[in-house]
Amino acid sequence: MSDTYTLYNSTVMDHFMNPRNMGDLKDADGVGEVGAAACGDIMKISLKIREGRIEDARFKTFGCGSAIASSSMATELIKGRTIEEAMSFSNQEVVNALGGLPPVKIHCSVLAEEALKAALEDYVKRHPEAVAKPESVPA
Amino acid sequence: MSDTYTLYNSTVMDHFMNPRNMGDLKDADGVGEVGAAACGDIMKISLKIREGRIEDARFKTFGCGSAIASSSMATELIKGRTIEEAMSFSNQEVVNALGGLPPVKIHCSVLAEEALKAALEDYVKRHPEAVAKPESVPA
Amino acid sequence: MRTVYLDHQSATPLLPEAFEAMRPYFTEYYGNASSLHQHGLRVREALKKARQQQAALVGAESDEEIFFTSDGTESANLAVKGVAYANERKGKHLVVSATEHPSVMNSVEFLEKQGWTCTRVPVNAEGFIQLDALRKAITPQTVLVAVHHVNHDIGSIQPIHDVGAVCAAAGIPLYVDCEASAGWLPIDVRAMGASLVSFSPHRFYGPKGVGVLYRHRRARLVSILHGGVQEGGRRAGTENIPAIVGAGVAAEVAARELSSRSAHVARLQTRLWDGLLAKVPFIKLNGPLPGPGRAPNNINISTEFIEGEGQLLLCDLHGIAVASGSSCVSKSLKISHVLAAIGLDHALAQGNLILTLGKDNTEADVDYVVETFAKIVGKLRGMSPMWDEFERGVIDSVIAPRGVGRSFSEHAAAVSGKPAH
Amino acid sequence: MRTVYLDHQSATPLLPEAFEAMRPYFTEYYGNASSLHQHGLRVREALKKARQQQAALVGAESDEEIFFTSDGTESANLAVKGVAYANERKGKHLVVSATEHPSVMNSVEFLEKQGWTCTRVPVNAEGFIQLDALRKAITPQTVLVAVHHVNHDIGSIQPIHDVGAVCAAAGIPLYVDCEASAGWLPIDVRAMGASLVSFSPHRFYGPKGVGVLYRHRRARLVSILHGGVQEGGRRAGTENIPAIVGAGVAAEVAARELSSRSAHVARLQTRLWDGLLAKVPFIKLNGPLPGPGRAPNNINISTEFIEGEGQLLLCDLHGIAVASGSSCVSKSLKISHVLAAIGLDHALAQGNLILTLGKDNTEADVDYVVETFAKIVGKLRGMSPMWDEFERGVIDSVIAPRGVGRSFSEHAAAVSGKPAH
Ligand SMILES: Cc1ncc(COP(=O)(O)O)c(C=O)c1O
Ligand SMILES: Cc1ncc(COP(=O)(O)O)c(C=O)c1O
Repeated sequence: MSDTYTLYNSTVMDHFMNPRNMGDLKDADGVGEVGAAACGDIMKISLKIREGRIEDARFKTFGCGSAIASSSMATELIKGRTIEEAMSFSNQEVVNALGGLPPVKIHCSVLAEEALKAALEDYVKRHPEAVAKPESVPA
Repeated sequence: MSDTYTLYNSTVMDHFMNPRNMGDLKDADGVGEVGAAACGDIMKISLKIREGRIEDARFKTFGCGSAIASSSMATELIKGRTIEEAMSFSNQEVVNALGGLPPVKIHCSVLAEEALKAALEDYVKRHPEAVAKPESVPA
Repeated sequence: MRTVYLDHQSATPLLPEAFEAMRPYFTEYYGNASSLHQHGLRVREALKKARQQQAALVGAESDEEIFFTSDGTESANLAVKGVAYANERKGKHLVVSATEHPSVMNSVEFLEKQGWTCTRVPVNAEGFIQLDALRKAITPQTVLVAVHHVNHDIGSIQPIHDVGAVCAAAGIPLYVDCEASAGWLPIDVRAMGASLVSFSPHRFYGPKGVGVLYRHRRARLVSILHGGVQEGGRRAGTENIPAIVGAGVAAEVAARELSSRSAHVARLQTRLWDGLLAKVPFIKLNGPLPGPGRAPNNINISTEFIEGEGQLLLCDLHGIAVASGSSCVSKSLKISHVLAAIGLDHALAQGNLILTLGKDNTEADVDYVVETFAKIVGKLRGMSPMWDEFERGVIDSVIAPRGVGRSFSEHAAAVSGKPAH
Repeated sequence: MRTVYLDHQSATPLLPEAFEAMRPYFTEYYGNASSLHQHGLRVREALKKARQQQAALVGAESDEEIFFTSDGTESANLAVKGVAYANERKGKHLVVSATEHPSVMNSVEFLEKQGWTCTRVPVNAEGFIQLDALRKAITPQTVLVAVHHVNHDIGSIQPIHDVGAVCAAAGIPLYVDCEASAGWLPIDVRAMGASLVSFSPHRFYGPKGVGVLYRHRRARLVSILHGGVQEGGRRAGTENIPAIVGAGVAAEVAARELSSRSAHVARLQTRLWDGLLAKVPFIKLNGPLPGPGRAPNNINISTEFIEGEGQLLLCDLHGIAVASGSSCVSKSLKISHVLAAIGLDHALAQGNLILTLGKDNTEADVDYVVETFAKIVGKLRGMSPMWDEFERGVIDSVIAPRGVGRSFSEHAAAVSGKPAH
């Protein structure tokens, strides 16, 4: 890629060409599929959760290069996080980790955040006890 | 002028660069000076008339290349003509003899016609007998 | 890696002979055509010759009917607005086909804000204008009909002589945007019955920086860029002489080589579509089949279950340059209005790719593209939740429905909470 | 025969290094900047660099404030109409100086037909805008003030910082046409307080086919050529990449050499005017004296009793390329509105000649011009009835009146039966 011109920066291109965690998880604990009304992209994230922590994550994406890269990066970032941590995950993390996205493509990172949240919600629906928060400290 | 580009054709350029009959006539029999309101050009034609015929003509012109060429050509054309013939002189003769003028410069030839007519009028004013037309045939 | 340029609708390389013709006009014959001295007069002659070359390409009666602008967009703006403003007192209604280029569509929208009205005449599924609807669209207030010759996205060749006949019968000037046809299809402005015709030499190996507008000497047209009296007072601004000279050469060469170039790309076009159809399941050709109804250099496909930008980027990484009408590719996040106008399913519009051939493409290029594209589709489908869901019978194919599962659009609406269109 | 090019306001030769930079973009890097593949992405980088080069020349904060158009005329049209349309709801009044270039004047006239009103602020006899009149011209409906930096005909450098202060105090965006100054005088858009600045690299050894518009990021501006979303949606149409690249190089070189180029032409300017004044009786310099009030490259003279086109043609036949603001030179048969605005006598306006110096002119050039011009004047005066009438005391001189005879204008009116103005 030395003298190749790319639409996105090298991190984004790398995640587009060599996506991490691409695929589905057999027996996923939570699955979220969301679509962007604006552009028509669709993203699906599957989670494996053990002891309140995201053990594994996979994605599948119908969308542009930055949508694929965003979902790849999002699954990388959230692996190992607790559900609580993951619940406050923001698209800005994806953008930062990717080293930036073109303004018109920021919504791809939002879609990744939404897919993750949808997967978490799915998990919580199936495991309401997971968010009982017995140890939460009063604010 | 071989590989020189010119604004006007070679006849016009020749008459502009080497004007014929430039100057004034001492003891002219008729002098006409006219101005073009449109562009501000001024043209003066002096005539020497003997026995009802234009024996000599001179011009002076304040104006563009085609105005100078038009007056040069007009004086050439009218030498030797009778007053009657000269009275029906038209700018089109100048245009034709010059091999054409740009559309926006046609008025220069009109100015030449007007200068000639003014000179003839001046002559007639001084010599009313010249147009008594004793030999004119009834129409 | 093989590199295959298949985006000739976006740009073409300059002909070497056009470049050579331009060269002296940069540093040596640099005069301004408005100047009355040597430097100006010399380039005036060049300008006249260049006008004659464009006139010859499109069958104009006289070089005085040719006006130079800066590009196809400006020519389209000048045609639409210049005729509208010139005929303002006569009426303020325009008629355009629904699949005109944005330079026409957005000019019309601008005029709508200024009090004009416009009827957009629909096209059928292959992109051909509906002549009955055109006839009905014309009113006593109509001052211009704009119908392009060839569609830039899907290659449909409009029945322009019929359109011309309709306009002639109604006595309305016709403007034909020939940007996607000039240099590739024969154009005869008089046979078309066109009052205005625009095109851009950079689409047929001429330089960027110049557009052409033909105007029949009786068509009323006023300037839209105001200033000096260049171009007979219809286009102010210092003429881009080198580009105009190069464009003249490109027009001359295009006229000479038109039929061989067209035959060449037509052969490749068929090979390309046949190859893709054989190698890639669930693929659709948008626009008419290769043949008399379609420009010989354009292939527009929709590949189901995957999105266009990803296809484009992977093609590029394999040395293949293509375009796409997908919403992800456009800065406005909207799919090409042409694909919408032919009623293409949104899912298919998303998976859109535009491949435009040129004189230097070869059969080996085409074969490489077919082979590579099949692999790219495999890779992207492997990543696509839609392909997986199609395989699991959750959603159905639009191109070859099996009667199992809901439609992509229904599915997309369900997961996004909003309709995908 | 010596050839001396003294028409740098009309055109300049392209810098060889700019040409070299452009060369690969014709045949090799021919991509369209809108394309998402290699060919497009490569030229995007070139485009960005070219924007930075223009931004640096005029002190713009960011390359995103630089827009490329096709020439200075289009930039002026975009500035005037683009701001007017963008602020239509706020008000429909414009203020311009009386000596703006036709690209501004005629844009304003077009808007007047569409319901805008405009105040033309007078200039004094040297061509400087009258600041009091400017202040008074601004109304609550005013949405734009347009004052050029340097006048193209007579070289007056406007008190642009004062103009900027007036506009800033009133809160009205200021558009400064810098076509006649860019590359020759330092420009700092921020110090000027300008919201918009236009110029054309072909005036400082860049290529034709590209104009520049600087827009402060907070200034409202809408597109006037509609179509695609090029140039941030403010100028549709395929970018003229080779010209934009060459213009970038020209801007960089101009920035580097600005002070030496200016000092060089300023020396020649003084030599030229001093020489003419010494050798040619009844000659007048129009505009300010060489010095801080006048662009260093411009000499504008009126030679009494003879007309401009003849002077220009004879100069050309002696290898000297010049321009003229005489009515015989303009296609409209009108004298330059600038000469009218400074109140120049019609007779002097007729005898007008514009000489603009460039970096490659030499002292020997200037001396040749002075000597040759004196001869030309002699020849034309020999042909002029006015010179003769002046010598005979029938008419008087405007430049150096002797108190004998009527004025040229009175005389012209008498012989033409109509006033000469
Ligand atoms: C049909 C059509 N018209 C107009 C245009 C605009 O032309 P340009 O890109 O030269 O501004 C295009 C450009 O692709 C086009 O395809
Ligand atoms: C002051 C000024 N503004 C605008 C223009 C128009 O620029 P262009 O010739 O690049 O269209 C000119 C041209 O000479 C000019 O002198």
